[in-house]
Amino acid sequence: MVDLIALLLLLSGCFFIFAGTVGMLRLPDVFCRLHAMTKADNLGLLLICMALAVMDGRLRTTLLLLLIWLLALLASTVSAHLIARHARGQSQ
Amino acid sequence: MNVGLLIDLLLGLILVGLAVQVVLGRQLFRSIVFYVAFGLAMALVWARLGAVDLALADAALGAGLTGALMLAAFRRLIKLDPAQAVTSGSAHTALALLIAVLAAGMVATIGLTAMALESQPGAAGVAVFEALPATGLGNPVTGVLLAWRGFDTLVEMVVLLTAFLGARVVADEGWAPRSTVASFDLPLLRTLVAAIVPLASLIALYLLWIGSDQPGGAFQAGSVLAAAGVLLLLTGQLLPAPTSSAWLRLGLVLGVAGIGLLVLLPMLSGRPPLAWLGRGALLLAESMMMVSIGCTLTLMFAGAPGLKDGTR
Amino acid sequence: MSPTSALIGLVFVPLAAMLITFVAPPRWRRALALPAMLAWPLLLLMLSAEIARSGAIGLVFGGWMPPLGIAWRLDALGLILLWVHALVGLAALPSAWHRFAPGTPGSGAFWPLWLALGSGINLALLAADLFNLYVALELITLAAVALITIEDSIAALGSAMRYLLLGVLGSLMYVLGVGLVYAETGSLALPGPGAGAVNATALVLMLIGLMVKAAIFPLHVWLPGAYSSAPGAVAALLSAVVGKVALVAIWRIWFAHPVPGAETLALLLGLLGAVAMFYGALMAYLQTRLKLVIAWSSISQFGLFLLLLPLANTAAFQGASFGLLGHGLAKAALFLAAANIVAVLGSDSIRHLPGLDRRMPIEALTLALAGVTLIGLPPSGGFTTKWMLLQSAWQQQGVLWLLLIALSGLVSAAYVFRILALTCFHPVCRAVDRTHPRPPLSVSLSALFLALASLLVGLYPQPVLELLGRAAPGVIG
Amino acid sequence: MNPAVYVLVAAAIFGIGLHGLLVARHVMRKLLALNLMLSALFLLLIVVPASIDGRPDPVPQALVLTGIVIAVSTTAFALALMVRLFRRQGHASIHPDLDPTLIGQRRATKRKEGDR
Repeated sequence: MVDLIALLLLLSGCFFIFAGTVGMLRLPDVFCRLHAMTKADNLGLLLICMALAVMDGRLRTTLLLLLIWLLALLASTVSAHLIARHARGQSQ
Repeated sequence: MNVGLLIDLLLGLILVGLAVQVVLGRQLFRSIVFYVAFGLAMALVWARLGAVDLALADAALGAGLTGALMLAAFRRLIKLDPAQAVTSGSAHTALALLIAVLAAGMVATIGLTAMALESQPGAAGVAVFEALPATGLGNPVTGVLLAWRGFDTLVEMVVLLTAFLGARVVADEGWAPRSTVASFDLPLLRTLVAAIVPLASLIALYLLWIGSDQPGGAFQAGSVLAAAGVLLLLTGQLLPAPTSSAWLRLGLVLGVAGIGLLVLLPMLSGRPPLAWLGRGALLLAESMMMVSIGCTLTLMFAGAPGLKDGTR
Repeated sequence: MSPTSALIGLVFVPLAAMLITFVAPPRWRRALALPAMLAWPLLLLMLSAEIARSGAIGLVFGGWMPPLGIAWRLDALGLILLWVHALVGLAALPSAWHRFAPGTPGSGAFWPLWLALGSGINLALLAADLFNLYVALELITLAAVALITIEDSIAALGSAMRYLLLGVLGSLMYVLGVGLVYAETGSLALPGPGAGAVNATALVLMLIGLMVKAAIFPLHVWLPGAYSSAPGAVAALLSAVVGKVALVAIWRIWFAHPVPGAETLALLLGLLGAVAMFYGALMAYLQTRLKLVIAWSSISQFGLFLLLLPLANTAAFQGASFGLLGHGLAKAALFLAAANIVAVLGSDSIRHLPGLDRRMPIEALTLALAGVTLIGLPPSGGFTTKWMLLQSAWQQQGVLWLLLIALSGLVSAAYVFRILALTCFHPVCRAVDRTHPRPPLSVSLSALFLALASLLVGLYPQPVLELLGRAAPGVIG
Repeated sequence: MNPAVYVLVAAAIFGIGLHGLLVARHVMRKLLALNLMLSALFLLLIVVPASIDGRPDPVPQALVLTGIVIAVSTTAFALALMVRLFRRQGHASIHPDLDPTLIGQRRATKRKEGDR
């Protein structure tokens, strides 16, 4: 049962990351790509972290995974923001 | 076909593909970015091989800080002369290709032969596992680095200091790079720094503390500190300064001094140099090394002899 | 003080001085470096007495016997080079003192780097462990490259970069060999486990790496540019000691790892040495700048030292090791004198040499005396080397080697006499348009002192040869 | 885990790096290539020695960790040196005619003397 939930979470996480990557490769300009990357990837990462937490089951691991996700979230927010700003500066 | 082999093959293919991109990429900037990706993939390989210490070190030092240093150097070239910085004529000759292929073949043969020859494990490694319980350490790599082959590590710290001195010799005095990121002056950035820097320090201390028993240690901790330093420099919280204070220089030599004492102190009581002083002494020396590594790498990124507070 | 403490001191005195000079404000650094430079020879005196008594001094870190821990071992071979290092360091001191006075460009970094280099050299000569040797060689390479870049010319920076890149490539090959040795024997100690334990591939890889560091033909490309563009004191130390440290490592590793097929390999390396001897001499003869002549002569002389591998008996070992002494002192003297000549004439182009015997008699004398050692005329240190090598070849009926050694003197004579003819026997005193202030007398005299020393060691070589003879079994088996 | 795969991978990266080192003119590209070769070397050092009771041998791990730190130090210094070289000569390659000892390039030597 636990394995099944973990597998489902893992697969859906992979799907979102895959979608994000396809978006980054196919979308026309920087802003659309950023949109695809950040949104889809953060969700994907969260799902994968949840899958791992379910598989491990310990609270310590769960909290650590949560911390990792939050840090990744912070980093991707700021870097996406900076890239967008830079791109706007370039286009103007 | 088993899953393990599949993962190995996949990781190997990723590594080789990234290496090809690094070498053959048209734009230098792309090559650097691919090199960073290569370093991260390498960290995965280390983890796969069970060498977690190396995974941490390679992700932080090999990929992160080397990449940051390369990008900083690249930016300096661009500032000096945008046209010349990226001109990279190359002489693709059949001869070079032949030599490379032959070398690869040779290395493969050597490696496979050595692996086939070897059946009994290394005597030194077995001795390490035998001697480990007596020291109370849990991480054999830390034991090798700081106790049994501690002298190598001392020299390694001296090499780091020497590289810093060398970088000072060739640096352009009076040319302090301004961070473009800092010029944005975003509230978001300040939030990032406020969150990341204390957390990074905490992670560094944690890595240092568990290094005796689990993967981690002074090098990994020091590079996490250096990463925090790089972040502070990028966001303009720290600024390169034209002169260095004696305190900062003391911080730079602290690591060599720490492990040097580890070597010398036992001699005072008539024991051989580097004789075992206990976990506490090891931890002290390691924390001194961590400070040195963090300071040195941050200063190397800044390309300046000193730092000053950028918030005032 | 026990011999063990003296051994530790050899590495730690310069190291501690490096840290102190680095932390101290730049204007104090020169003065703070001095005590360490002076303490060195005292430690060596003590160690020499001990070596004369017991033959070799060993040290095992932490009491952990290899393969677990690291060991050091000092024998007569290492001692000779340590003495060359100490003497050249002392003789280069006036030049460095003058050039890197507080406030001059590069003076802040020079002193810590100089001490780091010294510490690395001493360590590399003591290490009886393949990986410890590697870290020492890395320290030497980095410090040497950094010291070359203090001379901020395009030639110096470019040569330093080439030296660094090739140096890294060389250490890469070396470490690959070390890794194979570890995989096969499970030990990094030097000398390692006995015959047949190590595969020839590992040995060849380590040798290639060290040959880059020692600039042995055909892996010498970085040497002429690096030596000729470095500051005088640095060039003196580089040419006298740095290359030879790697050469000594080659000897030690070669004889410590007997591999199947070693005879063929030794013959090949000997022939390589012979080619290096003649090619280096030819290039030295063709150069138009004095420093380049001296630099190429190093490549030629290193070819001679490589002949120890095929000859491989006690006489050859004595001769080649003694050669480190004579050649090191002479080379350092030449580079110091050349630096003075550049300081005064503004260039070291050999077109400016005529009339030097009148304008700079001390430097002219230095060139002449050191040249005698390079050629190997009696009674110089160079003669002792050639004589011992000839003896060794004679004992083994090696006609080829006999011929090559005899010829090597001749080809060195060609480039040395070319310089001397221009310096001392040229009828015209070429007027030099630019006149610079003379360097202080102490700088000129220290070069002369080294040249004299290189000559005088040949007058009474017996005690040193005897010491080396006793150390021979420990090195060449 | 299959060590033979990683030996082949290391060999391939070694070759790729060597190729890059040989053909590149830009010093930074040479440095990138050298770093690739170093990574290949480190991989070999870990994979080739046998493991001890299923655990990887700690001695090569310590050696590689030392090697990584030395590689980073060297790279950092080399980058600073490259920037300086670029500033002084206007491009980031080591020119063959920088070598003053090659026969047939006396002219370059003379030109440099004239600059002094």
